[in-house]
Amino acid sequence: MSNLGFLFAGFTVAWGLVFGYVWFLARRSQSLEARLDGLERRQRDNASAD
Amino acid sequence: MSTRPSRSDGLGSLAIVAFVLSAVSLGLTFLYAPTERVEGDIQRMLYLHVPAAFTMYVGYAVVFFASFMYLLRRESRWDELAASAAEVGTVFTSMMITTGPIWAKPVWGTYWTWDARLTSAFVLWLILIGYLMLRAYGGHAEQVARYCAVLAIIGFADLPIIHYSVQWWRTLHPDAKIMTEGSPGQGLESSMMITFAVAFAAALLTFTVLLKLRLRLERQNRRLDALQRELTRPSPVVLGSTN
Amino acid sequence: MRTLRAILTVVAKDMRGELRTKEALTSTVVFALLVLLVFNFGFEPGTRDVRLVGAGILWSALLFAAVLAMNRLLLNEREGGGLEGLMLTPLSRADLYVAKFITLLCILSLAATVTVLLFIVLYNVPIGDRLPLLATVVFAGMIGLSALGTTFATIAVRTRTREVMLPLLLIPLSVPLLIACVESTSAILAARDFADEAHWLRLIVAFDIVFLALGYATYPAILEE
Amino acid sequence: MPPAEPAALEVIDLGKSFGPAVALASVSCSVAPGEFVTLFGPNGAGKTTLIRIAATLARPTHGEVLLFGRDVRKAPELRRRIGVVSHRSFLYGELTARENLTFFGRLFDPVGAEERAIAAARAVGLEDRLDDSVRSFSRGLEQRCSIARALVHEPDMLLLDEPFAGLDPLAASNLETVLRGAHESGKTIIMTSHDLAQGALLAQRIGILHYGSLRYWGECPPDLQATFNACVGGPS
Repeated sequence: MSNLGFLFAGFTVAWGLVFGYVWFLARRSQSLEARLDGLERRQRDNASAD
Repeated sequence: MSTRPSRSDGLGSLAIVAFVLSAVSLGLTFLYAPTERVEGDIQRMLYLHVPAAFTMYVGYAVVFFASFMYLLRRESRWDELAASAAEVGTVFTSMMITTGPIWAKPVWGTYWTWDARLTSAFVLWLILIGYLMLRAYGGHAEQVARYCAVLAIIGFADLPIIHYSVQWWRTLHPDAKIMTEGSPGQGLESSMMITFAVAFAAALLTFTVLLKLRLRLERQNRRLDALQRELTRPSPVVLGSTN
Repeated sequence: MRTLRAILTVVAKDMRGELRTKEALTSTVVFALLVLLVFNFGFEPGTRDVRLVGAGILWSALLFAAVLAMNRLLLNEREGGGLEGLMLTPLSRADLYVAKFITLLCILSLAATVTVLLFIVLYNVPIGDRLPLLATVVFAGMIGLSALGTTFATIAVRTRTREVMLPLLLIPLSVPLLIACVESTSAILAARDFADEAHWLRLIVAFDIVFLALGYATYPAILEE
Repeated sequence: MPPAEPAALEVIDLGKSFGPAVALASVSCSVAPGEFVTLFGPNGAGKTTLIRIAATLARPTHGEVLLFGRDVRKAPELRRRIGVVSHRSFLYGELTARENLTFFGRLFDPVGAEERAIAAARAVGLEDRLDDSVRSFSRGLEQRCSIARALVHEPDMLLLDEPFAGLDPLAASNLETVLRGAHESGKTIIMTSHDLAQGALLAQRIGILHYGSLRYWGECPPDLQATFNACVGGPS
C-alpha cells in the first residue's frame, strides 16, 4: 500500500519537529554560555584595570 | 530574586522516561494496534495526530493561565511560563497541522480542504505565530510581558467563538459534511484504546519535558540579560563640569 | 456623568484633529476604492456573480481599509507621546479605551458608509429595500473590529514592526466576526430570507459584547507599566 | 503652616524590577511642600523610573510612594495635584496651542478651562502664539507649551524629566524663568537633569541616583562635581 509512504512521512515530520526543537534549544543554550563567557572575561578585565 | 535552579531537578530522568514512553507508543502504533478496516494503515497516523492536537490545547490552557496570573501578580515568573508554553505549544500545533494533511491526502484525496476543523486549526496556528512575533518584536521585556498576556487572554476567549463560527460556516453550507474525521470513540477496539492512552501519555510527558527545558533556558536568558546590563552600563558622562 | 463628559471631550478632540487633517478617512476610503477596483479584475462583475462573491469583496475592502485606519489613528496619538498625556488626567485607563473605541468606531463607520455606497454603485448591486439590513450588519461588524482594533492598534503602534503586527494580530482573532459578516452579507445580497440567517447576526453581537468587555478590562494592563 | 502637613512626596523603600532586571533597587526620600529638588544620575540610573512612578504612569514592584500623604496607586485623583513634563510634549500637532491647552484643562475641570488655558499660556510667555498649530513650533516653544499643559489644572507639584535637554541657551534661560516663577508661587518642583550646572542652579536639595539607588540626598554641596564623581565614579 502506498499509504505507508504517507505514514512514514508523517511520523518523520513529527519526531523531526521534536528533535529539531531540542536541537534549537541546545543551540540557544550554547549561545547563552558564549555570552556568559564574554561577560566573565569582561568582568576580569575590568577588575584588573581598576 | 530568583533562586538558582538546582542541578537535580529531575529533568534528565524525566526526559528519559518521556523518550522511552514515546518509543513504546511508536511500537504499539505499528506492531500492536490493529489495521483499521476502512482507512487501512494510514489510520495509525491518528495515534500521533490526536494526542498532538490535545497537547496543543493543554499548551493553550497553560499560556492562558500563566498570562492571567501575570496580569494579576505582575511577577516575571508567570511571564516566563507563558513564553515557554507558547513556544512548546507551537511545536505541537505544527505537528498537528502537518500530520493532518499527510493523513488526509490518501483518505480524502486532498491535502487541504477548508473543513471546519482544519480551518480552526489553521486560525489557532496563526494566532500562536502572532503571539511569538509579538514576543520577538514587542519592545522591552516588561512591555512584551503585558502585551502578550493581553493577547493570550483575548485569544483564549476567541477559541470557542472560532470553533462555533467555523462549525456553522461549514455545516450549514449545502456542500458541507463531505467528510468527518475518523473519530476515536466509536466502536474502538480495546487495543486501539490502549495505544491511544500510551500515545497521549507520551505526548503530554514530552510536552512537560520540553516546557521545563525551555523554562530553564528562559530564566537563564533573563538573568544573563540583567547581568549584561549591569556590567556594560555606560560609564557616567558628566556634562556641565565647567561649574 | 463627569466621566462620560470627559470621554466625549477626548472623542471630540480626536474627531476635530481627524477632520482637520482627514488623514485616516481619506487614506481609508481611497484604499477601499482600490480594493474594489482590483477585485473587479479578479471576478467578472455581473448581477449573478455579485450575489456569490460580492460579500467577500465588500468585506475584504472594509477589513483592509479598517486596518489602515487603525494604524493611522494611533500613530497620531504616538507623535506627541500620545496616550501618556491622557494617562496623566483624571480619566481612568479603562475610560481611555472607551474614548479610543468611540473615535475608531466613528471613523470606521464613516469610511464604511462611503465604501458600501461605492460598492453598490460600482458592482451594480440590486440592494433595494434591504439597505438598512446591510447597514445594520456592517455597523455591528465595525463595532467588533473597533473593539479589537483599539486594543491591538495600541499594542502594535508601540512595537518595532507595527505595519505588519496589527494585521497579524487582528485578522486571525477576527475570523469569527468576518465569517459571520460575510455570511449575513451574502444572505442579504442574495435576497435570502434573513430570518434563517439571524444566528449570524447574533454571533456578531455576541462577538461585539465579549471583546468590548475584554478590551475594557485589559486596556489598563496595556497602558500601565 | 500647620506642623502636621504631610510631605509633598514621600518615597519609602521603593523598588521597580522585572525579574532579575532592576530599575530601582530601594529608594527612600521625602520632599517637603514648596521645595525644589533636582535628581542627578547617569543614563539608566533610575531617574526617569522614579519620576514615572511618582506621576502614576508606572507601578512600583515594592515599596510605597505617597503624594501629599496618599498612596499614588490608590488615589488616581491625585493626578489633579501634579503636572508632568517629559521629553515628549504630549501635545497634538494638528491642533493649536489654545485647543491643546483647553482640551487638557477641560479633562481636569470643564468649568473655566479656556480661561485657565490662557493663564497657563501667559505664565510661560506663549500668549502671542495661542492660535498657531503646535506642529509649527520650535523645540523651545513646544517645550514651553508642554509646561503650560502641565500647569493648566493648577497643580501643587511639577514633575519634570530632563526639561533642559535639547534646548538652546535662550530657551534654557526662558525655562529657568518659568520654573523660578512656578517655584515662587509655592509649587513643589522635582526635576531630573544630567547637566550638573544647570540642574543645581535652582535646586534647594539634590539627589544623586546610581544603579537604581539613591547615593546622595541633601543640600547642594559646594563642590557638586566632586560629590557626583564620588557617588557614581569608582566601583561600588
